[in-house]
Amino acid sequence: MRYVLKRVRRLLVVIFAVTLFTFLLVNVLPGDVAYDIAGQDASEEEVQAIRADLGLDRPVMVRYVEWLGDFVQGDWGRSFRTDEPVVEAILSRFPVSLELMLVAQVFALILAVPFGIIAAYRAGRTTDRAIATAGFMSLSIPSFMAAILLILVVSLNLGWLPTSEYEPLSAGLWANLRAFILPALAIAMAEWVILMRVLRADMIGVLQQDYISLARSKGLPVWHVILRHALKPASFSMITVLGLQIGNLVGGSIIIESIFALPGVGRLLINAIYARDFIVVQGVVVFIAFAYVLVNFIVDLLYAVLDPRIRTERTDG
Amino acid sequence: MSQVLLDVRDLVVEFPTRKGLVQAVSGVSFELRRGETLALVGESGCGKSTTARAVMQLPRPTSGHISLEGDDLVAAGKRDLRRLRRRFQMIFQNPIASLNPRKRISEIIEKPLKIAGLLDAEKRRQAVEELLETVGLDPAVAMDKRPHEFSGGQCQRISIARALILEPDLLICDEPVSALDVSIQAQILNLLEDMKQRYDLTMLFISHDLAVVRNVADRVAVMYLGRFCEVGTSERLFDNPAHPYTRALLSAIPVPDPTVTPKPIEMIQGDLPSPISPPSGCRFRTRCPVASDRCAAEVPQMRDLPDGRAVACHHPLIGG
Amino acid sequence: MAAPLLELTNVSTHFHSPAGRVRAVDGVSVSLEAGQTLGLVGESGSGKSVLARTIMGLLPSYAEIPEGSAITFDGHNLLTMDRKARRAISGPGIGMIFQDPMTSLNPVMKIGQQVYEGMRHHFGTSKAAGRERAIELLTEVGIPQPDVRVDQFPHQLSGGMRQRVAIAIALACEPKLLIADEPTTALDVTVQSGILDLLQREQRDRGMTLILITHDLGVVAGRCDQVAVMYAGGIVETGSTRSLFARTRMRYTQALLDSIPRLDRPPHERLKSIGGRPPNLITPPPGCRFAPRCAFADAKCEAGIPPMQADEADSTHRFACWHPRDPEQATEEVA
Amino acid sequence: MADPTTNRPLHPLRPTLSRFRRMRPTTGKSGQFGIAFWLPLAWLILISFAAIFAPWIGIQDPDSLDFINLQAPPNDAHVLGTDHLGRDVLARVIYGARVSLVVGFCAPVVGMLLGLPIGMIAGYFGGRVDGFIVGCIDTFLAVPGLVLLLLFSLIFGGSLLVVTVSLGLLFIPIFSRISRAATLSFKSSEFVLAARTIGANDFNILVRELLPNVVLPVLAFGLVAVAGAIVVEGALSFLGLSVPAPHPSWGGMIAGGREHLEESPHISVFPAIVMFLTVLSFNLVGDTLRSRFADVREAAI
Repeated sequence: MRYVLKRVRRLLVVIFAVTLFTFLLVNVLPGDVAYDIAGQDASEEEVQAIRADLGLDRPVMVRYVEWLGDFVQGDWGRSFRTDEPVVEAILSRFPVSLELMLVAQVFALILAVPFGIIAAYRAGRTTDRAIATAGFMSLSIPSFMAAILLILVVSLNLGWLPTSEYEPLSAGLWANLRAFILPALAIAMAEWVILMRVLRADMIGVLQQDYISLARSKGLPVWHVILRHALKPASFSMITVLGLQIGNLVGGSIIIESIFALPGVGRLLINAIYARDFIVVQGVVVFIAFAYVLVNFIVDLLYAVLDPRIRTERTDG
Repeated sequence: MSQVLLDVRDLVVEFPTRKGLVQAVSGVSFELRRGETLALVGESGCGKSTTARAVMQLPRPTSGHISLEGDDLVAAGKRDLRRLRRRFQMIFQNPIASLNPRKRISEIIEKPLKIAGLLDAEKRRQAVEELLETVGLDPAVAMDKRPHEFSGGQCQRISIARALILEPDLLICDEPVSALDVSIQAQILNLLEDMKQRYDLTMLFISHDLAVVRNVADRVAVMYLGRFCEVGTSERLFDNPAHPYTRALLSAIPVPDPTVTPKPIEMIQGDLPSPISPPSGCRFRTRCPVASDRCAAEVPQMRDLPDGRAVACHHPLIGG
Repeated sequence: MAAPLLELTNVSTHFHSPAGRVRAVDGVSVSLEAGQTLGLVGESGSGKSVLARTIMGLLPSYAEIPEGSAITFDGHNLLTMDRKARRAISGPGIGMIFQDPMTSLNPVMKIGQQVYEGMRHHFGTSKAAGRERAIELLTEVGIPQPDVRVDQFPHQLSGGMRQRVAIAIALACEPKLLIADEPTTALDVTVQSGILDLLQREQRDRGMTLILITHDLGVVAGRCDQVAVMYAGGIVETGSTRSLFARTRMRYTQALLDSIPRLDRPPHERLKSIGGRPPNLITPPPGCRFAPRCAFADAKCEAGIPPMQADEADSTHRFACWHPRDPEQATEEVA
Repeated sequence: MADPTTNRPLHPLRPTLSRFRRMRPTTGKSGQFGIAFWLPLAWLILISFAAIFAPWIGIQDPDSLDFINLQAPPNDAHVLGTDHLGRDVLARVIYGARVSLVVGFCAPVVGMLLGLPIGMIAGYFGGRVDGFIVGCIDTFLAVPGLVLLLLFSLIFGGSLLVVTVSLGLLFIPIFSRISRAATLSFKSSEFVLAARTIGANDFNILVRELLPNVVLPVLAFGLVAVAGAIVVEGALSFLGLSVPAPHPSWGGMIAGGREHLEESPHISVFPAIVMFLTVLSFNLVGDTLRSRFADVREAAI
């Protein structure tokens, strides 16, 4: 329990630091939103009026403390442009981003786990090298390029999965899911390789351990040794990386969301950035950071469940 | 009798760990006379290496006094300590890990001179060459190579050269031969003996191997869970142990002679007690075959026996 | 005389490396009768552990066993069997114990499961029965509170206790042959004797055959019937323990015995060290592999590999040396 | 499987056998690099050469508009065709390489120069210093890199310098993590202890003893980071937030061809292929060198 409390404290510190960092970045650096709102023809007085109206004429730290006070009460402000409450804007778009990232990670895992195991088992041999080469090629396709290629090949040339509009889950599971297949594939294109390589490296290390030799000296079949003895201890780093990737769920899908016109948080963010709608940017960045830190926190706790060494050490302490 | 070179009084070393404060060394006192070799023996976790490192001030001990011919090492400031370090040097257990893999042998051995600001480049090179020769390596071959091109035994020779280049008074050897094969071990032990004569060294020798200790030491101190059990000359202690733990250790050593049948060791089987909450009174009592109620109640103090050794036991095996 | 339980004929194990072929084990022949204890002694790099892994079938993929090698166990040639039949021998036929109990137990699997897993696979034992048997075995190997320990993980035990668990795992399938690869090297000396006593007791009670691999001649002396000394990939001397120690013939064996510091010798006695270091196994010396370090070597030793020959007094005591030591003579000067 | 001379498919080896591990057969003969190293290296040299000498190798002006040949497929006049404004795709790809390569090389260097000392200080001194630095890194990592880049380029405007420096800042956490981990692993090794026993001070230990060991894994990651930097720059220019139009960049070209994918895929596909090959080459060369470094280190320890 003490361990969990310690982690929670750390989590709060990071969140606090992120809010401060973002606030300063958005507010101290040049580029004043008042000019944008007022338009190019506005007089200096009009701009000043807008600044006063938005409270931008006061010292930055005062504004930060005020903003933080509202923030912890759930009032993240309203968009300068659409007047939509930031919290609502984020929450209404969050499920789309979450679903996209989960589908993408499922694709990535489906590829990474079997190939990682096979590559580790055949380390240094032709199979391993073939998987490594395929992995490098896949890794070298950035997600935006993968997206273009997938649209070109799958949608335009083959005519499968035409680039479809996003449908909410209420429109049916398939209608909803099919809009995610290509974007998730584009994201998974690089991510499976990262997972695969982490798993392969750890798996090779584990396969060299004496306890694997011991399991084999019991006369157990190879697949049994790999799946029952080696996979669990070899997957810890992969779970960490998976956590980092899921935690990065919005940061990793900004471009994909805009290419495939998915109404997620990433698209909200990029539109807000283009529109210099800084109150929204601020809210979204803090939200993303929170999600990231939270997922990592969960992964840490998950470790304790998976690894008995950590579990007892921590309960003992 | 020759003069005392190193005097250690009431040495205590504590480490914070996740599970609590560990007292690795709990009040150890000993002195080391010029030209003498004192061996600290004991099993893993007994605090022998920690004691050696505390003497080296790496890290500084929690409390106690360590004086090297009147210079108090514990009280010495950073700068003074750095100057004093020339006089006491150390060699480590893992010969390969104790040499920086990215450096040439000549750089490794001359570094102490460089740091101490002694001699010019030409003279330093000369000194390194001479010393390499002395420890049995061909300078022409060895100088420009890197550690991974040498075997464990050769690396240990290099370590010895590095420790000796400043001509220290005291050499602390922390398990210097336990990572080596038997045939190489003998080479290094012989070399250490030669170096001791040649450089007039005083040695603090840490080992878990009693046979090795028997060969190198004048006096032996047996440690268990951070405390000394028994200190005495190596003949007396080995031929006639006074502390039950010393006897148990000796009885556990396999003898390379098929006519000797191994005897069961005279010690209660079981795990070493936790150093976080050691047993009350005598720390060995939980595994001691002759323990009594008194052993649980009262910490046995070091006392001198008529034959000149000291033992910390309520029921010593000899000399009551 | 009964057929030996294990017979190695001209067994070699080579590793492929960019630098060339490493002859880790080279032409080893040795046989072992049921119920005997063989001590396999050698320094690091002598090939003793690789030999154990060759018998156990645990070699890495870049290892090669050249043609002409044969390992016969209980009437089967282990090197030519199909994989499934070979696996059926691991466990009920041959069991193995590894050097470091800190790494030889699976850190994320309960102790009980690790003990009964082999039984479940080979004999189809149920989980409940397996757990019961695991508790019995843990009791037998001297683990206190076995009913609690059975559901714990390895890191909750000390090194000595873990090695006892490893022994219980190896014993679970009632192997005919147990290979213990340096089972006490990683342990403290007071723990070591307990483990060796346990192994010896189990060997005697079960009529098991035991191969005890060690670098410590002391361990072998008191506990083995037979000894084989390995140097640079080959067996250089083998025989009954008594004869080998009393009538040491091979120069390397003698040099090794001489270089050990002993409790019954006076302090500061100069040790008889062996100069140099073991040869490179990619390009080993053409003749006797010990010749470059041997005080008695001459041109003959450097030119030709000495054949195995029998000792005059005991034909099972065999050694490979061109200039064997005269066992009747106490000490010898360098020729 | 009846042939005893074949390699038995028995895989794992144990730690005591690890001295043989570095002898594991690698591609090709010892000391040589395979085709998976030379071919990518050749490509990198070719593309760098073309980028550096772009004005003198007889390609067309990347900004000149050829209104007769709008969206022309590859032909004699335009080897890789033209884009929707009739600009030569080949010329734009080569000029675009200048941006990618400059950012690709410089950003990791910025990250390394700052990240390496930060990581080493955190790892070496530990305690509060480490806690503070790790906290800062965690905070920095919690804000998605692309978001930071977008903010920077909005605030400072898109220019080669801004993109390079801000991307370089993004690499600081990664490089400091690597150097911190390496420092931690070497810090307690006996050779560092040995340096202390001879009276070396912290600075001496950090620079003379630790740096030569820490710099290897950091450099090994460097080439992989180059590949990463090219990808991120591509993403930025894809969003139009890198170097301003009409200056050619690979990401911008891929984005520009999006509207015409169906009828003229070559506008997007050619820059995509060139970018893919370049990123792949850096990954392959980096990986080969890294495994070579790792071997050296393994042999050394």
